[in-house]
Amino acid sequence: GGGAPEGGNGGGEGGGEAITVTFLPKNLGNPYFDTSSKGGKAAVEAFGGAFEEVGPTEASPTSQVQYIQTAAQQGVNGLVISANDPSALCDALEEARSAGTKIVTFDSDTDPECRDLFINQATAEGIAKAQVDLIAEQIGDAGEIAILSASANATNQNAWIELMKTELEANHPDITLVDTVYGDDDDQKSFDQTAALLQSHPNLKGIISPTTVGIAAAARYLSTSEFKGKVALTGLGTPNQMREYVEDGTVTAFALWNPEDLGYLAAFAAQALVAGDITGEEGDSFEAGDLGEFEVGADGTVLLGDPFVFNADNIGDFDF
Amino acid sequence: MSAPATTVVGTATPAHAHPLWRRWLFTREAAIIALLVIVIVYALATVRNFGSPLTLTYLLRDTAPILLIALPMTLVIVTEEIDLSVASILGLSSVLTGVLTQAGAPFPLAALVAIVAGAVCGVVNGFLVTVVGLPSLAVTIGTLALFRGIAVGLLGTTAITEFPEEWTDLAKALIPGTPIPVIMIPFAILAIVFAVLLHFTPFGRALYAIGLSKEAAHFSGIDVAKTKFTLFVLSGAVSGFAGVYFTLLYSNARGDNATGMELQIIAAVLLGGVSIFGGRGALHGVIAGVLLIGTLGSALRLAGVSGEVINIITGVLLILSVVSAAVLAWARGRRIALIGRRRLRTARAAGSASKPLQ
Amino acid sequence: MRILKSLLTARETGILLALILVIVAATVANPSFVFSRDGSRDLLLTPSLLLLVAVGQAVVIITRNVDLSVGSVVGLTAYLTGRLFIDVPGIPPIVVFLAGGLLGALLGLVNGALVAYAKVPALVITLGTMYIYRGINIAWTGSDRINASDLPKDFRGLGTGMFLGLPYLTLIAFAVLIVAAWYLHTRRSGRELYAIGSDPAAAHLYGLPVTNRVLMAFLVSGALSGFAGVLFAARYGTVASNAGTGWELQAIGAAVIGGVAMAGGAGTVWGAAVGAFLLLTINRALPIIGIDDFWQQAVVGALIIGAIVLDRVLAVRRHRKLIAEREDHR
Amino acid sequence: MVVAPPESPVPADPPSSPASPLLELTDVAKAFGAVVALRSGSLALHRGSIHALIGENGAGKSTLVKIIAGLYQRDSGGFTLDGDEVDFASTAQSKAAGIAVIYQEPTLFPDLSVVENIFMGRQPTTRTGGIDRRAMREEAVAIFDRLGVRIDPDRVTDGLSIADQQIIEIAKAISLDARVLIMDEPTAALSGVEVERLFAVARSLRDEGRALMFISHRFDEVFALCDTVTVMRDGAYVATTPISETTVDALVRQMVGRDVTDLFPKLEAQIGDVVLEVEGLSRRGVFRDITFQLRAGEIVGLAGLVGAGRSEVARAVFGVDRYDSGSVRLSGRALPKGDVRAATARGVALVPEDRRKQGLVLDQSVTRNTALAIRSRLSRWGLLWESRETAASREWASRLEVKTSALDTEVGTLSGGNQQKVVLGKWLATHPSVLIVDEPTRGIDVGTKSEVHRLLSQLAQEGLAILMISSELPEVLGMADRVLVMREGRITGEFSRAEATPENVMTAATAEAAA
Ligand SMILES: Nc1ncnc2c1ncn2[C@@H]1O[C@H](COP(=O)(O)OP(=O)(O)OP(=O)(O)O)[C@@H](O)[C@H]1O
Ligand SMILES: Nc1ncnc2c1ncn2[C@@H]1O[C@H](COP(=O)(O)OP(=O)(O)OP(=O)(O)O)[C@@H](O)[C@H]1O
Ligand SMILES: [Mg+2]
Ligand SMILES: [Mg+2]
Repeated sequence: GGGAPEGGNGGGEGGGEAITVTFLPKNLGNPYFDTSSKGGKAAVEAFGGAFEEVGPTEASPTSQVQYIQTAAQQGVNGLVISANDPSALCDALEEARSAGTKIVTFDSDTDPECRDLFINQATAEGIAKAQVDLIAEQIGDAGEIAILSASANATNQNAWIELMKTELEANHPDITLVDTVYGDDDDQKSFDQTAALLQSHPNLKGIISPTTVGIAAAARYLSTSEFKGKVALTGLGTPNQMREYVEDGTVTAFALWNPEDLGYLAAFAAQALVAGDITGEEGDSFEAGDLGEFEVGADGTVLLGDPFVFNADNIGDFDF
Repeated sequence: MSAPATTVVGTATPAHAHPLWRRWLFTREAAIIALLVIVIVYALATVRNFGSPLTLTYLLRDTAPILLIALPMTLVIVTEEIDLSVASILGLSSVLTGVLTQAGAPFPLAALVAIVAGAVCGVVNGFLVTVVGLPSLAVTIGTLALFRGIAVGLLGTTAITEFPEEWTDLAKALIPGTPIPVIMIPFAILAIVFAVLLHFTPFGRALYAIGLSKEAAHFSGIDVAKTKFTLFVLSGAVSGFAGVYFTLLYSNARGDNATGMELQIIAAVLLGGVSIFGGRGALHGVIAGVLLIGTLGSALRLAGVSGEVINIITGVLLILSVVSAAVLAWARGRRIALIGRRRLRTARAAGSASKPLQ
Repeated sequence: MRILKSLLTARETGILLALILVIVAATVANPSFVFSRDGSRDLLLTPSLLLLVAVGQAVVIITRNVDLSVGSVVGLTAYLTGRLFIDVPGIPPIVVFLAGGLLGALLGLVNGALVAYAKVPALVITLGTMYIYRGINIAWTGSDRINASDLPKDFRGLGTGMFLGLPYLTLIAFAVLIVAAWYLHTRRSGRELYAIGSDPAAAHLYGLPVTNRVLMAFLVSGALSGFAGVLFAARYGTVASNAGTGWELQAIGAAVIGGVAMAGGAGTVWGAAVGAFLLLTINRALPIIGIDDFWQQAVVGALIIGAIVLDRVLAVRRHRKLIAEREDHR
Repeated sequence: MVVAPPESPVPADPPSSPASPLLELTDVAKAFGAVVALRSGSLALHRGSIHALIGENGAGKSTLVKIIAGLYQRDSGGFTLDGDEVDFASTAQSKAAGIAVIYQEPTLFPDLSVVENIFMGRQPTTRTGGIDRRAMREEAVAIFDRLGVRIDPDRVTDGLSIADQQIIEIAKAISLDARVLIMDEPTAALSGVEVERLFAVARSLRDEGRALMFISHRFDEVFALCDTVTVMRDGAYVATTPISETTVDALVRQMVGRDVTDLFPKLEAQIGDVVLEVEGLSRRGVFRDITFQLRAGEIVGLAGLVGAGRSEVARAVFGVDRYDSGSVRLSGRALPKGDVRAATARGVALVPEDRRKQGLVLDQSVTRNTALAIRSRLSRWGLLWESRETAASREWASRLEVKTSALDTEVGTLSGGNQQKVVLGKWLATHPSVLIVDEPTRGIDVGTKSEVHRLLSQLAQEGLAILMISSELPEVLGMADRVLVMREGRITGEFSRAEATPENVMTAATAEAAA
């Protein structure tokens, strides 16, 4: 984080009380969200607010509801959430909003009418294309591939998978997607699902896992299996979890944005909403500390940037 | 304390050994209610925002499924059985509600089918326990997996989230002018029905008798199997109803809804003073037990203490409550043994005074 | 002859046949289920952890008790394993194994003491400690997690490595299984566990050390779960605060399917082991046979119900036969 | 056996024996909760002797045995073994001290094999400490040979007949190779041949110099086997006599404690129409072809040895158990099978033999227990108020003169006699026309006993039809207008009050040839 000047905007309303921002990730104990919360915390400290992180241990929408309710009861100013379900959380979020809490979603969105802003890590098209391009390159643009996703109703994953299918059909006719399985962002389940995939599809050439938990578990399975080096693996992963497998050749390249920046941006967006600097209308713009200025796009969405591809050459430069 | 004299029963023999206030005050139920009041007062004084009406709304709304299912669960445990499959029935009912609604069925019909399905699950449990004669612990561990498995199998990990707005709104609505959610109305009705059933009907008397001595109950003309069967069906039906409510509350039908809730329910029931050995317990204690765990959770979350502490406290309370019951029973046994020893002494004194055979 | 006959009619044999049937069906559908290096390895590897926990659970159930806290114990010791490797660099894996087993044994001892001394049903006590142990685990772990890279390579090798074509994990599990079976079959104290479960009142009348034995059963269950926790870390490399969640029901299910009676006194650890294999093999075989693996849990439930109903039917039939025999004698 | 006036005065103090006893109990007392089971038990067992302990049901014999076994700890009194004061904390300790006990109720592990049951906890081991199954099996087979029985040593004990279970208990005790062998009614379920075998073994053990104690309700067995006899009554020691110096009459007098005829205040009653007709009732393996009638105002005694199947018949008639064939008719109309509720509603009541398990909910109050069978009748519009239960309970408790400090006292804390009165009250409250009482005076003191007898007589006089099952011959003979006798599940005799002599009844109950 950096020392972005607080400016006068913090005191704009609230009569001197520090802005309270609560981060509610899909689940705790997930390094991806640990990193995004780290960014969020840095941002909140930068603008002098109070940061808190709460969340369920298992990624399920109903357990997130309780935390949303608590935030509403506490009268938190801004709630930054990665939603486990697009519509199941809507009512709780609506209630929190009517209690005066500003809602910012990041990473995984809800229906647009349930929140004030969505901080999009990258466009869905961009993410889908990046992963398809990576796998096509690794398997020579032909053969069977499969997808290891998080839970079957994770909004973002499903959107990506749809776009990946479109992209495959349009530009990679020789690649067939033979199966999509779900590891529920549970390490053990993802691990076992990888094993099952490899067994059910002996001709499999590649796996795409658009979730950090999934790709790490799959890489761990592959690294000790006979398929190491024969079945390509790519998707979205964090450098720290994947470093070992890139180094030992299980994985050539994978993609991700910087979750720390994502959390950082989300926190500033919440602050801008709370301070009344923006309302979430298309065209609003706000200052996000070190990251500079961002503009709100269609549907109340703010775009962080393009996904970044990690490989053996650059992975050493990152630590998250 | 001097024990009152043992005399031949006549009009002077009191109906009760102790006055009413003592019979009400020195009970497990009273202790739990007192603890609940203490927790509420303490939280009001120390936890910010705890006093807001929103707290009560959320608390009642979220604990409503537990409150509902705890009612039949109390009756089941009073007869010395257990039903571990309730949360799975809830999940299955939730999935059925979703699947049927999605398929275009009118919501009331979907809900009705879900409740009937819950009752059918109860029939399965009841059949296996009373007709086949299997222990309910083993049976309901099996149906816990089976019903949950069907729920998950039907829907996978996808969720159905589209429900008629008027119904989801109703599930979340408040009784006008109060912070109390409307779900408390059916709950209150059910609670009264169950309380009357358990405490003021011949059926309720039969439940306690079964719990304390199946054999004596059978010899007294109580159809033990039929009674237990009824309870399992009731438990299934109420769980089915809770499933419909759960679905509407979270606008979310998923196979894994309320996973693990059976243990929360049982913990609350036992905490409320129902004996796992059957034959003891009262509904007001159980309701206080559910609210106690709910309130503790709500207060701790508000105070920023994370969920795991709530787990620890629930576990500790549960163990303390059963261990203390065991200690109390032991103390009671000691007291009765003292009566016996006194009797022994008087009997021996009398015996040596008049030897019948001399 | 006698041995052959009892082997053929044993409850365990039936379940073993079911297991073989599942494997054959899956292999016909997809030969790589068995005939590939990974296939045969996973066939043995995946159930090994559950096997350990199920063996401990069987010992407890044989004494007419139940241990719901095993999943939480697995979680705690798995995290302990990771922490030890992180906090004590260069710690020999054997010490970690001992520590895990010891912590598990300690947690089991707490269960056992509460059950044996306070005379409270194990269901309630272990329900309570299940919450408590899991709570402690989450409080300790927080949002932290152990990553594969935190664990030494040779330790993780244990989780996937092979020796003479058999995974280490499976070898360890089988060794424990054999010791447990040997113990229950040939030691006095082992037989006493059966006696206690068969009729606690009679055990008291015989003057058997009921309290000690129950304590011991819980201790064994805890220690084996602790051991399984260490191996969990080795196998999966990643340990978050929810490791081992739900294992208690899987372990009970495995034992019950394998013919261990919930009413105590009957069943073997062999049965529990085969039960564990059956459960997890079905899990892997379902998608191959063409059934969505979401149905796995339903199959497990149906199996448990089927197993207890079968046991009951067999018992009733045996009873009828004996009464009829007696009638003829008159 | 003949009930007769006393012949000789009976010594009231334990005799001082020349040789010091191997095992001696003096003035031992034991209370269970509020129930006093043993007031002052005394006993001396000598080497090379078989000692009989007799007394009515509930006299405290089994309690004394369990104290010796270390299962119960005495509240007071002395207990010496070979001259040393002992205090057994568990049965393991008494076993280690060389005391083997055969309990009244067989206590086997149903899931384990016969061999394992015999040796559990002390299995022979090999050098490595493992169980030596072969040695264990051989030893079991040897014991069975000695007892002359054939039981598959490898089968599980679940489903064995009571007799076979009893034989395993005996084998268990013999395998212990103990100095003291205590047998609490071991012959109750055995056939004549089996009893003879057991006696032969007992005599050989005696000749090896061990001390044996034998409890039985059968005088012929006591006289055939034992050399000394101790009588107990109401939890207290009465007398010890060499067997050669006593007679059945003297022993009966010591057991009962007063003139037998005083006990049974039989009143003349008007015998009316047939109320209950039982015809051809059978249940596989339990009883066969039971036919009898019961008339209003009549007391019918049902006699027989323990295990004859009398309780089972009563339970089948009442609907607690099902039966395979036959019919039960009440006032001409058939009574449905296996339906206690219907039987109760139609006016049948059963006071069961085990009041603690079957008759009462021990942890509930006098009120709840008295009102349990009439709970539906007490309710109004389906609701049941405690005040109505209290009123009903007060009525019956005062009619039967139950002694308690309050009506909400738990019945488990009452004395045995008062508990029995509560059970009687519970069933009389249903206003029955047929009352079946199973062992109505088992284990209650003499005073309460005669109260119960007077009550039954009165009820009969008021027109109630009563079926009285009792193992006490004097009680049956004194109370009944008519006596039915059962043996091995069949009715083997029916006698009018005039015909019923102890000899007749005992012959019908025991004779091998009568089948
Ligand atoms: N565990 C117990 N709790 C309460 N009362 C008991 C218990 N065991 C025995 N009693 C009571 O103690 C008294 C003596 O019982 P005990 O079994 O010693 O008699 P017994 O002489 O062996 O009779 P029987 O000839 O019927 O076997 C009875 O009144 C009985 O009800
Ligand atoms: N658990 C059992 N298993 C097998 N047979 C049994 C069992 N209990 C009783 N029986 C059989 O049922 C018959 C009747 O037994 P029971 O001792 O109840 O008769 P009873 O005449 O009522 O004797 P009591 O004088 O004890 O009341 C006997 O033949 C006995 O062998
Ligand atoms: Mg006795
Ligand atoms: Mg009887």
